[in-house]
Amino acid sequence: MAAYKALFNLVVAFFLVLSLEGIARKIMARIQRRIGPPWYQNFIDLFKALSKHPFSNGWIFDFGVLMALGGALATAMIIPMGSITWTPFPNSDNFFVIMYLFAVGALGMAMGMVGSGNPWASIGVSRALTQMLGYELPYLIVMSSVIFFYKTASIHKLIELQRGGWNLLVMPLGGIVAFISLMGMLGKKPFDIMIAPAEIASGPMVELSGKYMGLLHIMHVFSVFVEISLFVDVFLGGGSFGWYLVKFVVVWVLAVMISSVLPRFRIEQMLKFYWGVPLGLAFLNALFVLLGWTL
Amino acid sequence: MISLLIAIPLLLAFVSVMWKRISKSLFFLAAIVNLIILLASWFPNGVEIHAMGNWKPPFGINLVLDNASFYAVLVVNAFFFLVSLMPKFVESYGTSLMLLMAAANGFILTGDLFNSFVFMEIMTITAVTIASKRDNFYNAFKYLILGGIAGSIYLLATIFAYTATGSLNMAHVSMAAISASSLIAITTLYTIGLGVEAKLFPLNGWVSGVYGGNDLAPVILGTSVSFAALYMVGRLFGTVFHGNGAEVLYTLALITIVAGEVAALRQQNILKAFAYSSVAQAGVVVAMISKGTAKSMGLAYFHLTNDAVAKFVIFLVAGFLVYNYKNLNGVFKKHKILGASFSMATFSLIGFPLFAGFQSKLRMIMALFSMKDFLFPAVMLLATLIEVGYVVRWNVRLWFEEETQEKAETPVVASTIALILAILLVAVFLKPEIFLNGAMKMGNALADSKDYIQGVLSVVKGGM
Amino acid sequence: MALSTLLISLLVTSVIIYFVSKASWRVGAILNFLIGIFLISYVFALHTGTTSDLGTLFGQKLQLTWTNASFYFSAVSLMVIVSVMLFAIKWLDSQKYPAAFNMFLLMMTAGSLGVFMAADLVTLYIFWEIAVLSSMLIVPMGKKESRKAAVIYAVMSASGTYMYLYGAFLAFQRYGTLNISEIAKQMVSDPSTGIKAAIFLLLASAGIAKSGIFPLHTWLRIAHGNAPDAFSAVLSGQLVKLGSYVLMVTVAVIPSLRVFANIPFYSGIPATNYFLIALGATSIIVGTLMAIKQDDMKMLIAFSSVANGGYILIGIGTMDPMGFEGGVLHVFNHALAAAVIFMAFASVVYRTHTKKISELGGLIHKMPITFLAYLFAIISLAGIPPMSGFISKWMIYQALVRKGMFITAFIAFFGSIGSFLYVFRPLAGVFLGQLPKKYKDVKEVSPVMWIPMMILVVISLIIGIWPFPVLQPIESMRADFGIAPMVKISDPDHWLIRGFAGNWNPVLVFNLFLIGFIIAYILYTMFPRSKKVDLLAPHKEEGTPINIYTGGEYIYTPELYHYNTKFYAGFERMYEKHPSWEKVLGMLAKFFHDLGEWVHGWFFRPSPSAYAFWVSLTILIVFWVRW
Amino acid sequence: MKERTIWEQIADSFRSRSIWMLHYCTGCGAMELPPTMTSRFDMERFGVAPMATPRQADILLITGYLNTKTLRRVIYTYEQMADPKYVIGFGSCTINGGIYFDSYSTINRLDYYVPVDVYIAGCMPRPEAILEAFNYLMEKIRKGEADGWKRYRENYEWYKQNQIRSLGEVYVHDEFHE
Repeated sequence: MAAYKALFNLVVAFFLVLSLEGIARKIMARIQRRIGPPWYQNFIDLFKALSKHPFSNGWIFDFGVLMALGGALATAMIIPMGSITWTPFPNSDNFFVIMYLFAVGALGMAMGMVGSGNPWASIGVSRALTQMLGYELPYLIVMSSVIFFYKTASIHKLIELQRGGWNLLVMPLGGIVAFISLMGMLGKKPFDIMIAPAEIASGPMVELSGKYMGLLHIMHVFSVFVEISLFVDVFLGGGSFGWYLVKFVVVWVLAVMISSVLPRFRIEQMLKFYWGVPLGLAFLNALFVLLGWTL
Repeated sequence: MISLLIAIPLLLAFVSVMWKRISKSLFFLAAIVNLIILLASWFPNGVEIHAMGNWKPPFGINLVLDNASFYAVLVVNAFFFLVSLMPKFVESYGTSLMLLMAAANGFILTGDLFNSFVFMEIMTITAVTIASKRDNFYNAFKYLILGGIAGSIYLLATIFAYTATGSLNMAHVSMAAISASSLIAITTLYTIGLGVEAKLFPLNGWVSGVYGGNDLAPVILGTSVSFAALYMVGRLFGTVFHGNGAEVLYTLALITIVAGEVAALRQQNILKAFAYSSVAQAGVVVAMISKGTAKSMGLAYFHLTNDAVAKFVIFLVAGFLVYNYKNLNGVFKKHKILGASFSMATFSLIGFPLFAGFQSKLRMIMALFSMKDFLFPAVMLLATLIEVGYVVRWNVRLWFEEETQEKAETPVVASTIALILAILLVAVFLKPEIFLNGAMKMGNALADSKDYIQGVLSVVKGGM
Repeated sequence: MALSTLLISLLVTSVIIYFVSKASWRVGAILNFLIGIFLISYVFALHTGTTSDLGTLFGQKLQLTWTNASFYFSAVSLMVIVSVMLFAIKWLDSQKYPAAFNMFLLMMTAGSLGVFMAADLVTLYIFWEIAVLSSMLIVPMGKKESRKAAVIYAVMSASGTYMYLYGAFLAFQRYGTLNISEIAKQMVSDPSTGIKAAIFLLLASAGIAKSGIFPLHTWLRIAHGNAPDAFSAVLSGQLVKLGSYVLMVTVAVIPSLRVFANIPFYSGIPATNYFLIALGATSIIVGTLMAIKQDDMKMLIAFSSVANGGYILIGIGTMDPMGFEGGVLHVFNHALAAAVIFMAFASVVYRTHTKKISELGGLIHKMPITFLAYLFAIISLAGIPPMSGFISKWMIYQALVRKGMFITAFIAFFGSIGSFLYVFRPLAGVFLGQLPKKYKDVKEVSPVMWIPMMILVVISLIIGIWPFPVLQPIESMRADFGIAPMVKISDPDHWLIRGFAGNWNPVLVFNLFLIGFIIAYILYTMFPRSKKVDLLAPHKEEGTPINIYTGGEYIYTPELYHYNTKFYAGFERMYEKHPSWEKVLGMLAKFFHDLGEWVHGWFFRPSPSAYAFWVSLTILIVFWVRW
Repeated sequence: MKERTIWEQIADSFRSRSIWMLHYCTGCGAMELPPTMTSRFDMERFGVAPMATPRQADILLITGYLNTKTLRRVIYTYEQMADPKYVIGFGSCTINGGIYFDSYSTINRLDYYVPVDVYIAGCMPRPEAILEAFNYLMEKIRKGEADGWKRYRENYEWYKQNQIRSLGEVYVHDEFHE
């Protein structure tokens, strides 16, 4: 049963996020008063990329891509989708496990891309890792206070414990900080420093062609799924599968709308930003949780 | 029998003036005879008196052999014997060494304050001649002046003691009731008078110059003579004055430890560096003596013995290196045995396990803690920390830096002696009784002034 | 063979090994290795509770006992040491002093084993110093800077050791025994908090100095960075763990929660433990930030050892069942990872003769096995799932979150994410990217050198999937120390590790990763085959540009485009002007030098008249004081 | 022309709907791209998106005149693109050298050196023309007629010869002489 659920996770993640990405492009276009591509544009892009005849920059390049995708797939398989019913592995959906399993993908990607031998890829990876240092810290502090508050790090239990009220409402500061961190995780503007097509030729992806691009796109899809699902599960109370999807879409659309009107940070601006207000709020939130001042 | 310890070297010294060429052999002869005499009268376990000219104490000059002086004389003569094994090293200083030996033995054995002054003066002057080896005249001169000052102050103290008690005999002085104010004057002056030879701060300025000036001086002065001087500290402050004035000694000794170590840290000359280290170790010993109990004194002399053995090796090796190489970097790659013994000796100095220094240092700390003295162990450990710094630095430099010079001829006897002593240090770690028993006996004898008085003056009761 | 016989015969054998190695160092190294193998089998065959007397020293019995803790630490140590011994069989041919290396390595092994077996404080001290002394003599066998490193190592280590010694005798003075468990028992009933805290902190300071915790961490950079390359693996993988052991002894064997129950500071943790935790947290920050900006790859990992020492201390310091197990398990993980990393670096230096990241690059093309070893080791070091490194970090986080220690947790997270940054630097700068032309004839090291690395990697991987063989001894160790003995964390029957906040199943997670990887591989094979871009083309044929996109520019000297200096420039710029603790300690050293200068200048002047002055002054002062 | 398999047909139809463009902005023609991309003309609605690197790009858009220095880069960049790849020559400069046709260093015809799938005539071509060109190219791709990349592979010798004739052989291979 668990295996089917995990597979279902992957299917949902794939179709949901890929279409949402298309929708995001559409939304962005509408905000900029354009028509924009159709919602299924990203499917086309993905399959086109897979159909091309790519270049490979050595075995570590291939291996890195596989590791990245493998890690993202593994993480996506664990993620609960809104309730215990849609939790494939109730015994292992520990938050820290998810976060760190997620890092396998990041490391694989970083390694493969630097393995391509392109200096821009290295710069992009260095930026990506630095950015990780930025957004992860406030996020983890918020998550720690959540775990401390509910005395569990198991995602499906966190969902159950939010019956009384969404975490976003119980600890609004934490919710806000987590959302800001989510923006960084998604690599949306203003936090798309590591991609920065205009500066470093799309950074880590500079040498990716054909199916490598496609596979990493898939990896990105699952990453987005994991990141947003975590936010929905932990802060928006999960809910039945339908509600879960709705919340997922709302979070995504919100993130897209914010990102479409913002310019890009420089790397140290990003760090200073994250280590300023969000981190402060995260600690404040932790203090509130410690003192029991939750809503 | 005991007077031979002084008489033989003295006699042979005069003989050697006439036959300069055989002075080395005469020195060897004196040393070995002395050693045989000592072995013959192994630990008297009581007090043996040799009254000179049959003037019974407290009137005449007498020589006292008890466990304390026996152990001290044994150690001192053992080092003289070791030096006498190296004729090349002795060069033309056989006469001086014999005189020094006589003086040191006399200084230790004498039971008379004035007589001890006389022997100290002889000791200082012969030490100065030894210190002036290799044209080290200025430092020798400095030593002479300081020795002179110290001698006069020592003499002054003796005079005070005499006025206060009407006697010069140590046992008698120890027995007498001295007024508190005189006692302060006497002990203070003795502190200063002995402080120069015992290398107490700030009277130890001569040490680096004399020890650092040639190769013979540190080997013999840093071991035998300083043992004799520190013996006298124990004798005077432990037996004669019953620990009076010990707190001054204690304070000065603690300052000595720190000052010696920090001064050693900055030294670029290996002989001087370890000269300062021996200053610091003397501080440790004096501070330990000033605690005044039998155990503390025994441990102090145990430590001093270990230190003297280690220092003998260190100065022997360092002296050889300094006068054969311009640049000491990596010389031990060419002299592995010398290097190994040097390293072992230095590690013993720090008190690393596997070497003798560990035994004495830990025992001292433990004894101090049981006496509820928390300051001294802290100072000692801090000093050891600084010591680790320079000892490791020297070891690393001498072993591992790139060597630059041609190999000099290895001194076979010296390296054998160094190696044997280094192995002795390991043996002492495994079986501390080798030194510890004697040292503890010495400590007991020094602390037990009643026994001493009885032993010395019993002759009076029986005789007159 | 009794424990004491074993240790003494090891010490004696080490001297024999020296003479054997003088004849042929390779035979000596092989003998060393065989002895190591024997030791491992010996250690696994021992039963806990075995005791043996070493002798008596000043009336105190010196005893060795074999406990669960000694088993664990000895096994981890031997694993590292034996791999290095195997590694050294080939590696030593690049060294100047192979015979002495063999001797001191074995001596150090004996010393460390003795430390783990010691039942009383003085035995511990003796073997501790043996280990320090012998390792201190290996350190200066490296390049020029290593000479200074040895001195700094010795002094720093000694500063901790002597504080320990002071504490040991303070305890002896108060409790009349040196036996660790006796002291622990008596400390519980001792009413004086001040003295207990003093003993506690003084004993801990040896561990602080040795495992590179904050105020005494600076020797790690210098010693690990400059020691002979393979020995750095032992230093960082094994010797530092002596410090962790002492910390564990002070925190856990002396039941700090009960001893200091009257000074709770936060969340039930006593102030003394919290002080240690704060030091650990500081080391994490310092280690991480400094590691990120190092250009010398060995120093980089040395600073990472500082940070990981901090993790271990934090974990143990919480005295939470989860945190304690995490901290102790982290000893294992860090030992293996650091050993592999340093051995990989040793292989790189063996072939390229440099340890500067900025001078290297692209070695993956030449040394793929070394690269893989390094890769898996850093995965473990950064705490990423399939490797064992994650488990311990996970446990430590659980403990921190459970206790509500948010600031410490923050620092732990910072260190963890920071570790991605710094472990990635050598990966990118040394192994990936462009190969400088001068290294085009570099070859992979011989199997003798890569097999030990691979063995350790495989062990780490297996433990990452099935951690129970290591968790069980830790759990029994925890039961020995009486830290919440009812709580069962490892549950091999259900393949679970049970945390306070949710469980996880390492086997499942690994399988998921495997499935993910297989799916990815299937996808990979489904689509058109790729054309290979030869990154080494400029090396193979003169005048071939490298085929990567650089804005249409032709690149013939690709190493110029290898991005490895100031890798995190944007981040590094933020703390460029950081205060340097090394400078502070340097100032302290300078202070003692200057004090020496001052003493020398004032009291040891070359003129006799000055002495006469001092003599008279002393007389006056002494008289004045005594009157 | 060979018959396409069903997979190729599907792939081609995907390719036609998702065109990632690398624009090689050598001349004034680049001026016309911003309006093409942004709200007024919005080329994204056809699935055309700008890319920063040739590895990911499908079409190489050469917007302006080429000379001996830039052509070398164009060829290099083209060769770094993954198959299938297409080239659009933009403006009269790429067709006949434009107003600088008689300069010593100007390249007059692009398709001697790389196979061009679509030319956009004009100086300047308006965004409408560009979009028209995209549409035309899409049509060609869908039908499998945009086979410049195959031609380049098949006639590699010929192209190489042309390139060397115009650019000259490079004797010193380093960063300063290409």
